[in-house]
Amino acid sequence: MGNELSSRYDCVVIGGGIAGMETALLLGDMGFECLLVEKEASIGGKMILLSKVFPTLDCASCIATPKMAAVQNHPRVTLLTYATVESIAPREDGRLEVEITRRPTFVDPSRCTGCGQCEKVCTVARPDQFNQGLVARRAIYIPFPQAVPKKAVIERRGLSPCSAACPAGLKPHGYVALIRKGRLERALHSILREAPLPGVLGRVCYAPCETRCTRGKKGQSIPLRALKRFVAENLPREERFLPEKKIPKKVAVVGSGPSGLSCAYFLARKGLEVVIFERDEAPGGLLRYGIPTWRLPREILDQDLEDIKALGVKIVTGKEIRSLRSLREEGFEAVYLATGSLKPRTLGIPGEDLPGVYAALSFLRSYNTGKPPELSGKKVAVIGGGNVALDCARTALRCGAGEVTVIYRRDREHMPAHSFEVEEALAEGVKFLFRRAPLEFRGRERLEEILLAEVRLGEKDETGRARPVVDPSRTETFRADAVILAIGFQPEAIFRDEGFSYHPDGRLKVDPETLATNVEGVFAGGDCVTGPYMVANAVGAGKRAAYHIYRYLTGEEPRDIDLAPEVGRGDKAARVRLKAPVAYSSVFGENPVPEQAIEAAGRCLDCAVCSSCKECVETCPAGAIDLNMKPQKIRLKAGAVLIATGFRLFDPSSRPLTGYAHYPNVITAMQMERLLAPTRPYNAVLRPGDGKVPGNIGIVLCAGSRDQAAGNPWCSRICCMYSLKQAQLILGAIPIAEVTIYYIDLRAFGKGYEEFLQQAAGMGVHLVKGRVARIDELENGDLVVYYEDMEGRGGVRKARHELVILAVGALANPELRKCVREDLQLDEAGFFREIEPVREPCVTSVPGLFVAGAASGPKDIPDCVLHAGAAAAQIAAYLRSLGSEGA
Amino acid sequence: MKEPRLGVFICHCGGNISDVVDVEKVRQAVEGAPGVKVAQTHMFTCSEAAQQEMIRLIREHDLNGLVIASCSPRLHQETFRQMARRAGLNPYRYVQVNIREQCSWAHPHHPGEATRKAVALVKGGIARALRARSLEPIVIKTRPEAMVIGAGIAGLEAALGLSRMGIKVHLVEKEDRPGGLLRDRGPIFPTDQKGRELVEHLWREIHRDANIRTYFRSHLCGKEGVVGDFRLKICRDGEEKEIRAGAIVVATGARPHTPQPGEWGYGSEGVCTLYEFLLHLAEHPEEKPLFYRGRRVRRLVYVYCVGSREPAGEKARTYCSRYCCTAALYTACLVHSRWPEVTQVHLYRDIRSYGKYEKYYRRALGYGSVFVRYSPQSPPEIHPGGRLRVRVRDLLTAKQEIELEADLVCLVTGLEPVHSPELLEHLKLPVGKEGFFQEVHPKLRPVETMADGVFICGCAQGPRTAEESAASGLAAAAKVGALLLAGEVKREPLVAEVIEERCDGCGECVAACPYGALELSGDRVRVRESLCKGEGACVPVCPQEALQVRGYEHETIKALIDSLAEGLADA
Amino acid sequence: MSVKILVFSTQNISDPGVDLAGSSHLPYSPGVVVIPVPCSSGIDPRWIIYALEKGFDGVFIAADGTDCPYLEDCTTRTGQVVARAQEMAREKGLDPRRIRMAAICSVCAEAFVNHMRNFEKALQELEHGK
Amino acid sequence: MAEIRSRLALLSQNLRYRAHVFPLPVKSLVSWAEGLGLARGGKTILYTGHLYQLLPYLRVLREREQGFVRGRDWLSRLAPVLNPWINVSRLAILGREERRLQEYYTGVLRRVVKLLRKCGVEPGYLYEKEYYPGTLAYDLGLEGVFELQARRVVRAFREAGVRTIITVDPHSTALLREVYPQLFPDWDFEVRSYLEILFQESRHLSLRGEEGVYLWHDSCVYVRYLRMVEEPREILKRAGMEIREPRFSREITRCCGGPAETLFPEKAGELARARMEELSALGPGTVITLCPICHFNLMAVSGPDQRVEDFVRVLRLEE
Amino acid sequence: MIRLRPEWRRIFEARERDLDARRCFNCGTCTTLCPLGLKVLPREIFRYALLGAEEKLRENREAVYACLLCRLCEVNCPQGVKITEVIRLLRVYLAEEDLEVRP
Repeated sequence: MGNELSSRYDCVVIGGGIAGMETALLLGDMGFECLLVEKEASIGGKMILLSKVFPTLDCASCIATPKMAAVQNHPRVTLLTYATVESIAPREDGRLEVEITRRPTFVDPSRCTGCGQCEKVCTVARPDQFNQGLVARRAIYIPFPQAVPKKAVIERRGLSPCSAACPAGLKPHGYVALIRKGRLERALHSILREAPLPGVLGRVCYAPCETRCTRGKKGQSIPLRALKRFVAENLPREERFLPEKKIPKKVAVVGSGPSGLSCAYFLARKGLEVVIFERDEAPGGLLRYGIPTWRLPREILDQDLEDIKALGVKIVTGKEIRSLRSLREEGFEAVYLATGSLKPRTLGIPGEDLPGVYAALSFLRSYNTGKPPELSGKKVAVIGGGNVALDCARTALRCGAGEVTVIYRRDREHMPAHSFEVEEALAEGVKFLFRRAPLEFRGRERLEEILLAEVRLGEKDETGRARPVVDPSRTETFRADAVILAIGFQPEAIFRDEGFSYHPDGRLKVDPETLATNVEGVFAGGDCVTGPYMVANAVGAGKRAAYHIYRYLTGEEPRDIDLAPEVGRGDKAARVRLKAPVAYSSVFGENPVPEQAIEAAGRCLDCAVCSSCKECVETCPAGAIDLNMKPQKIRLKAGAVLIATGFRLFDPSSRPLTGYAHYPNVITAMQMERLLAPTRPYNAVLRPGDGKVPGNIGIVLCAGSRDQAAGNPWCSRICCMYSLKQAQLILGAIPIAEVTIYYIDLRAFGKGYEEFLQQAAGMGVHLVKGRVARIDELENGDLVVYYEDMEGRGGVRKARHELVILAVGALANPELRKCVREDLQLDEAGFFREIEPVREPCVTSVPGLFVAGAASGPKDIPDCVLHAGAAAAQIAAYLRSLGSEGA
Repeated sequence: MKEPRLGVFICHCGGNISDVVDVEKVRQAVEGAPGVKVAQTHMFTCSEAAQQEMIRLIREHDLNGLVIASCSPRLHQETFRQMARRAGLNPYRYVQVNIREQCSWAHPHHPGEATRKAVALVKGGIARALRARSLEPIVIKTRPEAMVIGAGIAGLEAALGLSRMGIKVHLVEKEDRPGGLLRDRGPIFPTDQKGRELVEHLWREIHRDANIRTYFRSHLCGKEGVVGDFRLKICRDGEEKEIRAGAIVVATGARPHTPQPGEWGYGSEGVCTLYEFLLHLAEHPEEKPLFYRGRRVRRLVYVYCVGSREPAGEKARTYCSRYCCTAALYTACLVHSRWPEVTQVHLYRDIRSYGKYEKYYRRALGYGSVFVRYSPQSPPEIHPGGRLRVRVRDLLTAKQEIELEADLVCLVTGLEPVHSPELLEHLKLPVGKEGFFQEVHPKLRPVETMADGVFICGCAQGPRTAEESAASGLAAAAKVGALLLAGEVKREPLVAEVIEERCDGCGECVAACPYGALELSGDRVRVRESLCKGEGACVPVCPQEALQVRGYEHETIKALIDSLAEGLADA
Repeated sequence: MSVKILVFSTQNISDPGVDLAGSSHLPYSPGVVVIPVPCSSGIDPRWIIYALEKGFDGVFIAADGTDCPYLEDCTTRTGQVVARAQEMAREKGLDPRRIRMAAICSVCAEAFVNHMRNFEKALQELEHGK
Repeated sequence: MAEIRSRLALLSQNLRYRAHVFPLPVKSLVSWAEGLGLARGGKTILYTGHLYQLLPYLRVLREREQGFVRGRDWLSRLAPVLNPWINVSRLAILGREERRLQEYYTGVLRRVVKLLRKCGVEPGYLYEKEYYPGTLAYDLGLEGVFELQARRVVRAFREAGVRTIITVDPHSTALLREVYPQLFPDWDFEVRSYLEILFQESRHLSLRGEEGVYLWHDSCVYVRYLRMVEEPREILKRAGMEIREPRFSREITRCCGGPAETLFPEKAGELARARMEELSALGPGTVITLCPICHFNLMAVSGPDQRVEDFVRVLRLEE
Repeated sequence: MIRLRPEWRRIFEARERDLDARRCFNCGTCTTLCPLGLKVLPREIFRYALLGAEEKLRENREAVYACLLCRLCEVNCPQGVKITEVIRLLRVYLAEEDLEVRP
């Protein structure tokens, strides 16, 4: 098999079923270069699904697999699987232009050895198409043991909304899937692989993932944050991501807040030497000094810091970096600035310097360092409407304040704080005063009262919110012993002389993709770039910076650092306003037991199928998994195109009288094929409802064919025969079985077919003339079929069966038609029309386009093979008329 | 033979093998074994890097044999053969040893024994590699020329198809005109084109085609040579003519069954077969009202399955002829469109208008044909006379007996094989139970026969409709094309060979070969390599161990057994 | 010490079945080793006897059966091979029950493993019966 | 045998000579509209098709027959002979049950008008000029009288200047849509079911349903003749009501037995009971019907604690 | 014994109507689904009409009138026979016969 695609082929064969394979092999043998395009992950078509095939009862796999291998090994046949033909257009030179999309399999086929280890660790189960949904397979899977090519593929629909939403690049779907399987250690591992500080995030993250959770749209979302917290706080941190090799390059990180820690964490994992410089006496930055301890216990922060220190990161505390030159002199080749955004904004009104007026961060800092101001019994006001204001209010309550009022200039719905935070504050007894703005803080020695003005909401500003208009004529005084100002922060521009570019509000300007500043070798991220924002964003920015710093220093792309869509870029536009997720941790309490966590995780819908848990990535011995694989467009020139796209099976769920899809023991014939095949999902023929071996089986012919009411008045041609075959195989597999076939006409028309029918009758298969019009279920799962007993006593008769097989018909599969710009005609049943089926078999209405096998009408395997042979002759003749001589 | 210099490579398969089998131990066990020059392990032998490395080693050490112990040969034998070729080593000197599917994965709980087995298997591989010979594919020169026997629809299509592919065609027909069963026919399904016109159309095209020569009133009377270059004789009016061709397509068709006089009223006035009726209609397309041999036809009764689907018994025609239901329905539609006043009644068993042909059933129903289902246990009774009376039990109204009068009873008979003793004699074509020519395998090789280079198509192989005959004619043409177009056929050289010194010419093997690939020449047996398929059916019958298949020589297999037995015994 | 069984399998039909047993992780005894040949009708009874003489406890022919791509009468021919081998075994004083045959198709993994287990058991019994 | 013949003759005579199914005073057919202030005629009219009005009288007949089981043959033999001369209407005096029924159906029709008005449609009405559409005659193959009746109906439409006909029951809708146009080459009326109007407008109405569990019974004619499956469901959904459906629902709904009422009343009862059983197997709840015949038949076999309600009776319009 | 008279149904054609039942391919769906559960309804009735077995049709008059016209069979008929219309036609035929007695 040639792996390299060429830009021109003599013939492109679409469809790797028996007809497509046969034609491709024949043309290849004649010397023509063929490309076989298959939309599934393996060739083999419908035939490979079958058990044995009539009338010789030989094994379908034994016939199909050598053909499949021949296709793969043929020197002039190139195989392209998991690929969809997008368009076929005629060219001026008489040839055809074919456009194909190769869908990403997320597994590098040149590395995959088909060993199947990935399947064992995969966390997501899906119905197995190969087994017609009778059993499950994994999100990563090898289609079936005889697959050609025998390579794994991942069923993946982008990134799950939760994972796409995480600014830190965590994969909630991934760790949920692991928790669901009870693999809690692996869940923690998966979290730690994507971001540090799981304990911190488990406590303080605002969980944008939960807001996006698909489950939440249909009720309560998965408690993603609580699950993370559960594994972060309950499992030992034994596993570390120690670097495989050391890289002798030094990086300085300025600031030990979440962003700096995250950057250091990832760089150290890559083997770089990292030193964090922190001006405070303990590391953690905002986490330690800004977030109240009641929200984030310090043991949790310290445990998270251990993860980083264990990687060899050095944290120098009590040292403020004032110039970058010294760092360069110390041999640091790159610097990450993560200095935060801590400078409080002021109101600029009289009395701001009165004792009793506190800035939010210094208030929180004093609380967090165990030296809170004396507030007991006092009346406290908090100015501001953000999350920090609420933190201050609730902290004030914890300092013993008698009454705490949050004063905000707009209405509740305009508050920048998350609504669930407001609710929690309300629940704790915080009071709110809306549409008021302070004009003056008054008091003799210390604050006694605040002069408030009423605020009117004016026109909407550029952010879409009503502009507050202070009305100084309507004032009131508000008695207060203390006031905490929580009206915002901005970064301190600390390196004014180093040539950095700043935004007017003091934020550093960086490249949003790489987080590089305009100074060579210096990167920046977190609040100093974005202004005050969520911890997760800061962590994400650190991760992004680490990625680019590594690339900057080594010239390599670090494949193991995954910058998922939302991972914190520097641009402010990326901000999202969060709505409260429905299930904000309410599903289970503070300290769940593992069973509760597993159950909660079990509600996940696997909306992107693959959970991105990356267990396969870590397990694959060949390193073949590539989750970044992209679709690939292929354009090529073809002398001829063969349509061998086969047929579709009728879906009986559209016929309610059959009971299919409602009664588990009504199955399709294809499901029966799987139950009978040697590669069957169970080691016996069992009915799906209760796993019982069915003793009395009914086969209902013409389910979805010869039925105008079902939209298909045509005969599907194969069903009579495959049903007779299944009847015989069933009698072989279940010696005590009784099999009844209900028919309108028994169409055993081919060579040896009538004899096959007689053989079945001789074996004791009951043949009943009469179409089953209705199937009912009994309480024990047995089924009752109703038919008119026209050849017996007349009238309606009921018969009871333990399993009913619907011999579903073959429908046209005209999908490809839309790819052809020329007029490609279909016949009345929707199959591709042969214009002159007697004189010129396989020739369609479009020059250069041929059809073979069941794509031109239902056919059994021998007829497909013959038809495919005819197509090869026609194509060879056509190519010769174009001037292609083949070999 | 040069001193053996083997390279042995053992694959970890990233743990798939090495988690169970101690690969290093295997390597050590074979390192330094006689003939082994290089023994290495690789994480993934199939990876491009490992292949480059092996190619380098093959060249550097001038290796003349290669053993790779990895996965199933079905996955990578071809990969490594090609790698060997790239490295300048004859691919048949490469031996694949399967220590994944048949060792590490099969014995995950017995690492020790699995390792021992792996050693045994690798040693077996070495034993085979030591005895492997450089082989080249068997090349059979082919001439781009073919004979098509029979000028019915299948033969005509095959001839045209072959010619359009650039193959010269000799079209041989025993009658004096082309067309077979379609020759004198009116409209046929599914195209509604007249059979006669279709044949004329194809014939004009063939006549214009300088690449096709036709021989009428001729039949095959001799065949010599092998596939790719047969020397064939055809006979015309007692004259013989030799034609050379690389392949033969047999498209001799079938003929409509005719009942014995008296059977089903046949022979009486007003009773005919469908084929006779169709010929009549083609001759008198415009006549109004409808007459058949002087009888005014107002009521027309078709009786289906006459001489078909008979209960098993000697000479019983048990088979279904596939085309007749649709043909009768199509005829009913035809009659209705020309003579709508005619009432048509069909006595049938199962209407087998399969697939898209269902439309003719629907049409016939819509045109007012009445259908009565009868059981073979009580077939319709046809009472001849001025007005024919037909009595039948109608299964569809709970077996009530009904009687009707008819002006014409049309017996819908099937097709039966044409007996062609000359073909059987010269081509040695196998014949199936019903007397039609037998393909090798209905799905894998539907137009091939056990006789190499001889292909079958059309109704000669079994009853079928015109479009199916045409498609099978072209399918045969495609197979011939695949055989002849390249100018040569390359075959795996792993075929039988005779160890001359052992052969005593007893000839037992000649009879055992199903392909006629063995012949006695003097007191020795000779293998006609172009005919041999290498399956080895001859091997066990030779009392002298004089026959063997390359790659599976007696000595090789025994050496292999030795290595395996020893390997397993080394506990 | 496990029983040593030599299996002759066929490249197109039964060897894939044996492979499938492995890739489906259906374990069988490591005393089973396989020699693939093109077709089971081409197995020489003398090889079978040779293997028994060289120390294999049993020889199993995984025949093509009706799926044989070469011969319609493959089963009959293979049957003859086995019968001849059993006869030869008898002549040499070997127990003909040490030779077995069954059709194994390309997906008969379970069947193959069952055959191996049963054969192994039978051979062990023969051993004890000695 | 004779029974079928005599009944056909009876129906035929009534329609031929009286233009009605039963010999009833006109008042009994139009009194439901009293006080609604519906205009006489007009471009858009409400056409009741008389089904709701006739059903209470049908009940009388049935009760009578059951009372005179023995005399039935005698009566039915005699009836066609006497019918042309004797006005049987005296037999049709309503009892208490029938009066209650009549009130109920009057309520249904009045609510339809109310709903239509909410939808912005102000229909006219033909009062005594409204004729029975002839459904029964058509179905039973009495083509002559059916045509006669149909001509009366259409003449009345034309005389009143009607363009759009709003129907309230599926049988009349189907007949006017499927059969009338074949009979009258110049047929150019628009036939709309009140359900279609309601479906179209309900988006803008604040509908509300009564709380409760509802068991759904589709009318054969709506789903299989008129293919009206989703419209009524959608209306209920918008009213915030949830329904339970038996397996035989939508396109495969089962007949209530109603059509057998005329000739085989025992059969009708049997089928109605079977259907009712299927519905009550869904659990306790109120059965909703869309067709007066379904309502009439299912109600007749419902137990004392089973409610069977016409579709419009469970809908509430917020005022 | 039924004497086949398929031409009988031409009386319908004389009325410029098709006896649509001729498309029936005898699967029995209609009979099976019929809520009335009568042995002959509708397929066998149709069959008598198609075969021209007029006396059989008359014998089964009651079945012809029993049909509910509910169309459960019709929407499930694989051949798309307009079953209710056929029943109605048969009623027209029978009614005319009946009512002719009393002009």
